Amino acid sequence: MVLEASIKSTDLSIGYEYDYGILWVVNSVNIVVWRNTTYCIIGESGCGKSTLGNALAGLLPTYAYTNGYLEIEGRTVVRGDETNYNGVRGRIVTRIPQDPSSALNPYATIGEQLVKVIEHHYGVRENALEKARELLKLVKLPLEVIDYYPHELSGGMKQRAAIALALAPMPKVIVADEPTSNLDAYLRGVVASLLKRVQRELNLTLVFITHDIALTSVICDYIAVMYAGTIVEEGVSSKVLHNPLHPYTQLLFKAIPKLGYRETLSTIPGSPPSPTSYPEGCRFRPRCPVGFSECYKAPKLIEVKPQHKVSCWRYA
Amino acid sequence: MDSLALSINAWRKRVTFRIGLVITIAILLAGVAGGLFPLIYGWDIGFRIVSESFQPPSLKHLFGTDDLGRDMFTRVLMGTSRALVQTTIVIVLSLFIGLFVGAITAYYKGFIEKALSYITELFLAIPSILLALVFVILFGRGALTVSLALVASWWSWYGRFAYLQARAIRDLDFIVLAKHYGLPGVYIILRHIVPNIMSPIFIQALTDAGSVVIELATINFLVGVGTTSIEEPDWGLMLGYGVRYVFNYWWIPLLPGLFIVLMALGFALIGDSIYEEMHPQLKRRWRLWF
Amino acid sequence: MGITLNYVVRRIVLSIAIILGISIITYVFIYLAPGDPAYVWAGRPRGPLASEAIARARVELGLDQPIYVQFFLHVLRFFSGNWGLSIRFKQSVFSLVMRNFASTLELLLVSFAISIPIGLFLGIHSSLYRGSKIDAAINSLSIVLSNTPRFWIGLAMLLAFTSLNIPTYGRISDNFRGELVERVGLYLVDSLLQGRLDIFLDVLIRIIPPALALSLYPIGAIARVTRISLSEALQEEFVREAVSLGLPRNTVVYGYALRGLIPSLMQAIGLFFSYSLIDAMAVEYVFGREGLGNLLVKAIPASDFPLVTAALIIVAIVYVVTNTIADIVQALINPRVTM
Amino acid sequence: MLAVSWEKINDTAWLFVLRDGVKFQDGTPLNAEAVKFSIERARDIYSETGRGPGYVWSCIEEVIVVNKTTVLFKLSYPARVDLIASGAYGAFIYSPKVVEYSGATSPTDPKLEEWFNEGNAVGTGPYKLASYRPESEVRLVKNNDWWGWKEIDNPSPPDEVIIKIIETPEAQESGLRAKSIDVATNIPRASIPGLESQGYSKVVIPSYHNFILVFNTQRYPTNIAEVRKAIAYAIPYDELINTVLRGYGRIGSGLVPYSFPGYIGNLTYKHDLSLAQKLLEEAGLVERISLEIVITLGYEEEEKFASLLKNSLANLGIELTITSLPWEFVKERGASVWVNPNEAPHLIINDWWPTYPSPYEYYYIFHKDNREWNWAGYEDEEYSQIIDEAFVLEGIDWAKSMELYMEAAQTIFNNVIAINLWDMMHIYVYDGGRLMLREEAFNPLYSYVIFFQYVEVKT
Amino acid sequence: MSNSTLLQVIDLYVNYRVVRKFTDITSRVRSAVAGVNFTLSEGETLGVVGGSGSGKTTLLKTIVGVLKPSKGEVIYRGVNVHNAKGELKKKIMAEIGYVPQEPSQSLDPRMKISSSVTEPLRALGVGKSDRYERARYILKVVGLSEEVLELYPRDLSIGMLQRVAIARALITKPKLVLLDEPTSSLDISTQAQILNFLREMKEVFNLSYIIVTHDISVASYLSERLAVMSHGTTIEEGSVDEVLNEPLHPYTRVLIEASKLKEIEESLEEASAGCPFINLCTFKTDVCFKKPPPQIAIGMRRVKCWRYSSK
Repeated sequence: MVLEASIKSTDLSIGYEYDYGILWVVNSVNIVVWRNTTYCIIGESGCGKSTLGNALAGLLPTYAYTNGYLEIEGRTVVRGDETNYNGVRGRIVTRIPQDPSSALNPYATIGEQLVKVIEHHYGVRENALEKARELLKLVKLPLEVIDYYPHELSGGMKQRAAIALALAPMPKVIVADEPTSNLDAYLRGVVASLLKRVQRELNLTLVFITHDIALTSVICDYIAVMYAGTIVEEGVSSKVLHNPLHPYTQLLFKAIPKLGYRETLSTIPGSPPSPTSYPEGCRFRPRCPVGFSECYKAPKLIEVKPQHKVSCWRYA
Repeated sequence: MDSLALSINAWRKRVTFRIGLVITIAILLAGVAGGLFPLIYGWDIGFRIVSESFQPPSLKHLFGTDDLGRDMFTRVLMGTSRALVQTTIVIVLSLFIGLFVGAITAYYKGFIEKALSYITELFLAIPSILLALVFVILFGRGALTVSLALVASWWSWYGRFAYLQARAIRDLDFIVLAKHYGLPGVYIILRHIVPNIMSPIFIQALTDAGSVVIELATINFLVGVGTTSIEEPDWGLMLGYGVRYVFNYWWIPLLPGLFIVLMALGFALIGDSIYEEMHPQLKRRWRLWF
Repeated sequence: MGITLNYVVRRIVLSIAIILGISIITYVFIYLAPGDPAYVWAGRPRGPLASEAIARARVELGLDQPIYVQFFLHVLRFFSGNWGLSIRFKQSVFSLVMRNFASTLELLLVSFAISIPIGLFLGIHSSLYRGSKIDAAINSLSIVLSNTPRFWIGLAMLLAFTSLNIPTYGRISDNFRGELVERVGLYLVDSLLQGRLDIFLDVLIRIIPPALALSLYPIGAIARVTRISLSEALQEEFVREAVSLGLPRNTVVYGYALRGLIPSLMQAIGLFFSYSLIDAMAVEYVFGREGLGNLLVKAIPASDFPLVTAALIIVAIVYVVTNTIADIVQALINPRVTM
Repeated sequence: MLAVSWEKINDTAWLFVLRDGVKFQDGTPLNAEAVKFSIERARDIYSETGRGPGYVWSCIEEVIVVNKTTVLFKLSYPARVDLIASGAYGAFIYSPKVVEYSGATSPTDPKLEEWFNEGNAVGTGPYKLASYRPESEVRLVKNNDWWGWKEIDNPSPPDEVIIKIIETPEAQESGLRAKSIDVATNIPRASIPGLESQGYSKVVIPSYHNFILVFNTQRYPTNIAEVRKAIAYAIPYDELINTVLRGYGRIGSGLVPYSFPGYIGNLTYKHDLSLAQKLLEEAGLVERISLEIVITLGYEEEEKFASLLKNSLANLGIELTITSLPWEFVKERGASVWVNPNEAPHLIINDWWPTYPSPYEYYYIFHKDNREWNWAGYEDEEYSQIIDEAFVLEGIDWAKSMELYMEAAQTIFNNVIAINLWDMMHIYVYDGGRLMLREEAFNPLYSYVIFFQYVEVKT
Repeated sequence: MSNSTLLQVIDLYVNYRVVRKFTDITSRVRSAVAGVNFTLSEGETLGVVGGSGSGKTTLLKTIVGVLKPSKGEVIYRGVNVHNAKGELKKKIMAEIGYVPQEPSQSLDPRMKISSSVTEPLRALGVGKSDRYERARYILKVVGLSEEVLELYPRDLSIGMLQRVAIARALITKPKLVLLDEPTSSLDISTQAQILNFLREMKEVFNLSYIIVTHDISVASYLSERLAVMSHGTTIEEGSVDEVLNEPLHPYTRVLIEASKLKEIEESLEEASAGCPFINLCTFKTDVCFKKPPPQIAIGMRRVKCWRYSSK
């Protein structure tokens, strides 16, 4: 299998307009996502992963500022502060929302919403309806859902409907922004499995953004760990999960309670910095148990092992 | 606390706020002047015949003179202080009544909620003119009577607003818990509900001040119940009385209206700017992004 | 459907309760009114037998009964549409008020036919370009519009149109008055039913200036409400979702964001409508149109309290009815809310 | 008009001969029966219910039909039937068939009154009632069968008349300017020069409508005659004419308006502030006093007069509070002098017009028994006796009765119980390019009435 | 199981009314909690695991007394919580602490932390200085500095807010603390901190917890016993080890699989009558389609499944 880049970012930074200037929440991100793979971005809240996801899906709010380059399927969508997603949104990239109950149009039935999207992209109505049924079948929703309003569906069904909607324009890339965070443990597994299956069946590129580290092991091919607006570690999922290199990643993995284990969890001291006060140099430095003087300079993301990059002076 | 910060922000960033503030200060000064006139120049200053009747606006008589030869500008200024006092009464009283009735309505579920919200609806439906007439009959004619009548109808807007706001927060955990601990209703309403619902209502009230001025003027214009006498320099009455001269001496009805517009506009601009500051989605840069 | 019959029934019962409440208040009002209705009813007798006539009128008006009987009769009459006779005009209050209400309603309908599209247009564009100069201009304009006394602008317009010799005064030219057959009471409709375009145009020309003066407030208010709620709606998740699916802008703005706003906008417009009723009364008075406002101005100095209250009850009923309809429709449209 | 001739047979009997060939608008002929019917109905309604203006006919004992065109009025006490018959109220003659039309059972059945109130009428006049909306307009159409058309020789009377009930002066002016009104009855006086310069014409008609300033004689300080007199001297009469009435009015004298039977000249005070000041000092009033005047809402002239008075009294150190109220409230405040004189206003303006052409109409206002209208609280036995006597004498010895009225007028004037401020003049402004109003179109006894048969429409 | 019984929940039902269709004149009754039974001993921790909409939060609110049950009883140390009045009620309120789900909603944004934290004491009628002293003490215990007292909720991070909420529950020296999803709105690192802190508190104050969560790992980390909840009832109950190692109910099995992240082939249609889990189950019999299963005790464990009824 030849790996072709589906998404490529070069020094991508994203900031928001605030009262006193621009607050950069994503800093100099360089990533490459290969076609037909699942790429996970994990991190805690406020680390900028959702902003990055929005940039990929073309949903940055209007008060956002950008810098650097972002290419999706060969189209440059971000160049400096200019963004142009025309023809990319929908046709090439769609996203699966975090909260399907607010992301589905409450005033239209699921069928109407699907048909509207299909019609816009591919025309005629009968085919559109047929296509909508296929999509529902694909996400394992009963066909009568086509006449339901979103509020008549349960949480899990809504998320499936949202997935169907995201698949409707037949995109090449899907950005899933914490699609499981509002679901309970059982449904979380269900939705993740569904996404994985769909990605394989339809040959999609899936960008999966989550804070649920456990989930990544099931569905991801590549993992990027974000901390305070930067990517601190990136690589093939098995390597990152089983042999994390960055101290933050290591500590984070140890902090997850595992079924049946009752030993005291290890914790990361302190709390993540806010974008208004990122520390100098390595942004994990104030919380890092193994930091040293070098850490006052900003580290670079470098490949220390095959297909495994980390941004830490300890591996430089 | 945040309202001051908001105001400062609004002042720094919004031309509308600055314009509104300038207008309001000008109106306030005019009102103070109008209030002081009788003290300085004698009680009959507003009624004194100073010149020929129907003088058009000039430097000597900025707004001209009326049908008896009284200086319109003096009278309009005196009207300003009246309008300011009336508006303050209406806004402050309605705000307090509305806020507390709304909070109580939302807090006590069940019968009290139903009864009070029906009463609020009832007062919303009663035209303020009708209440003004009732009050005039009950308490006699006068500026205060009409202000109170307007309070009697106006509070219901805030009552409903406060009720909707309070209903949105009454099932939040901190209120449910406070109730659960057995804290008295008065405490919960005063310490939890009212502080949490009041700021949007305050802003609304500030914006509404303009509507109050207009409503007062409309009532007085239409039925002239506002004062004990046509002699009183009331804006609405001056307009209502001056209407008959509109074709020949246009300044008599039209110039006092200018002050109504200014006062309404001043409050509205300030209220609106603060509202926009409070709602960041309205103030941030927005371009057509899709 | 997000609405139940139960809700509709409850809402209607509530409206009736409110109207009953209003009838109580108006009763108290008539009862307290000091201008002796019996005296007026008796035709302001002056001769030596005057007091006898007044006593007689008192019996006829039922003023000699105990208050609770009077009150009961009042409520009974109120709901049977028998609102008594006007003291001043000696005619049925109900028909007087209805006849004049049709004129006021016509004015209001025309003014809202003007203001809804303009207000929506301004609001939508203000919201789409918010933060820009267009937005600032539209927003300032709508603040100015909604804070200008309507009757004052009406007065200025009357002055302007009269000096231009454009007939704005009155509801219909007197040449046509005899020819118009009143069916609905709305002259615009009646003239068309009759197939008389010339009458229609005359009525239209006369109604537009006051309707314009009246529409200032709703234009401003609708624009502001639309701007604020559309700005919020455009950031709603499902709108962003529609954008992310690559739907065209018009679909997103009108089909998604605005569609969801229809219920709340309807409710707001209903409020503005009832609020404008008082304005309409003042404006039509300025323009010398028959209607509730003119009726009120004539009834108050004559202490014709049955007429005054009836005219104002109509205002209240319009308020209650518009709001009830708006509430029910909003519950019908919005599948999310279960009432 | 309907009578061709009349004569007084004795003190209690009058004979009227009716015009022949006159028909009501429904086709029934006008005859003695109809006169009997109409007049007795008015009288009966008044005696049965105390309602309506029928009291003018209370002198009638019986109307006797002599023949088809002759009626004999038999009176219970002497009265001027000729004057009464020409009065503005209660002297309407209508077809007896109205009972039938309205479905009433008797002439005094309230159903008939309702029928009239709904806008029905069957009279003899040149114009028929076509539609009746008391709050906005009354429409009349020409009655081609009217008997009088031959006599008045009007080549182009209007075919249709719309009387618009427009109460506010500005609305009238606006209507006039917008050409939707041809004749306006109540234009702001200050607007008249402007309208005239634009080609409108005016007719000024004197009227018997006058404005009487009444003093509360039961409340301090207006219970002091000097104070009342001082106020009378403080009234700025010239300004009243020039600023308020703009020349269209006449300063009143005595109580009875100019040209009304029993008018007396020379009972007028002059504006003299120093005299007023002196009178006040005589009365021992040195401290500043506050007075209240009650006027009727909507009467532009009253409002302005009150303002002038306020200004003038301010020079005397008197603060005048002006209360303007709807008419019903004015009456209530005025009559309250009998209940609680210290709550009643010091000054009040009563506007008065006669229903019946006798000076008694005016002097009776201050009759001691008149608790409805005697707002001065004036209880003078002698005065009351004089006017009652004069009234009885009216039908017997007109000159003698006038002398007594004169005496009564002097009493009122000298004691300053009330001052007739001004007699109203009606100004009709009309579009001279479209209409010609003949002088006969107006009658001072009929305020605001235009006899449209005397209106010529220009083409 | 320790000796003394702290809390007994007996056959608890909580109903609410719903109106579904346009023509519905009267509302229908649905049960959020439908027949919950369990017993909690002193010092013991019960983890209640269930999906969203399973009635966990309602159960907790009913136990603490915020909601009234439609049927059944909650007995705290021999006293029915919902019938207690006056001093007794105050005593029970003081002994049962409650930490709501969203820390951002459980504290009044317009109130200083000091006032929020001392609110339960104010209700108990404790004097002002005592209240503050106690607040300072309890904040120290939960690891926050004294300055926090003078701050407002917006000045604190969400983890700190959760600590404040717990401090408020602890300020009355309770014996039992009810925790509603204590970590679901927290980040992983903060979650670990709070979980460890909760364990610590349990040691320090000898507390009992009832923890409601959808995350079976979180529940198992803190609890001695687990109850699995679905459709308003506890379908399975037992010690942590028993439930995790040998799940009896098919839904429990699925939950455990889900958290071990096996790929799950999902099928979620709700059954009408009978057992709601028919579609998950490989052992279904005819009776499963007809009647909802009864609660069956197997040793110290309880399960709602027809499969075990014959034994």
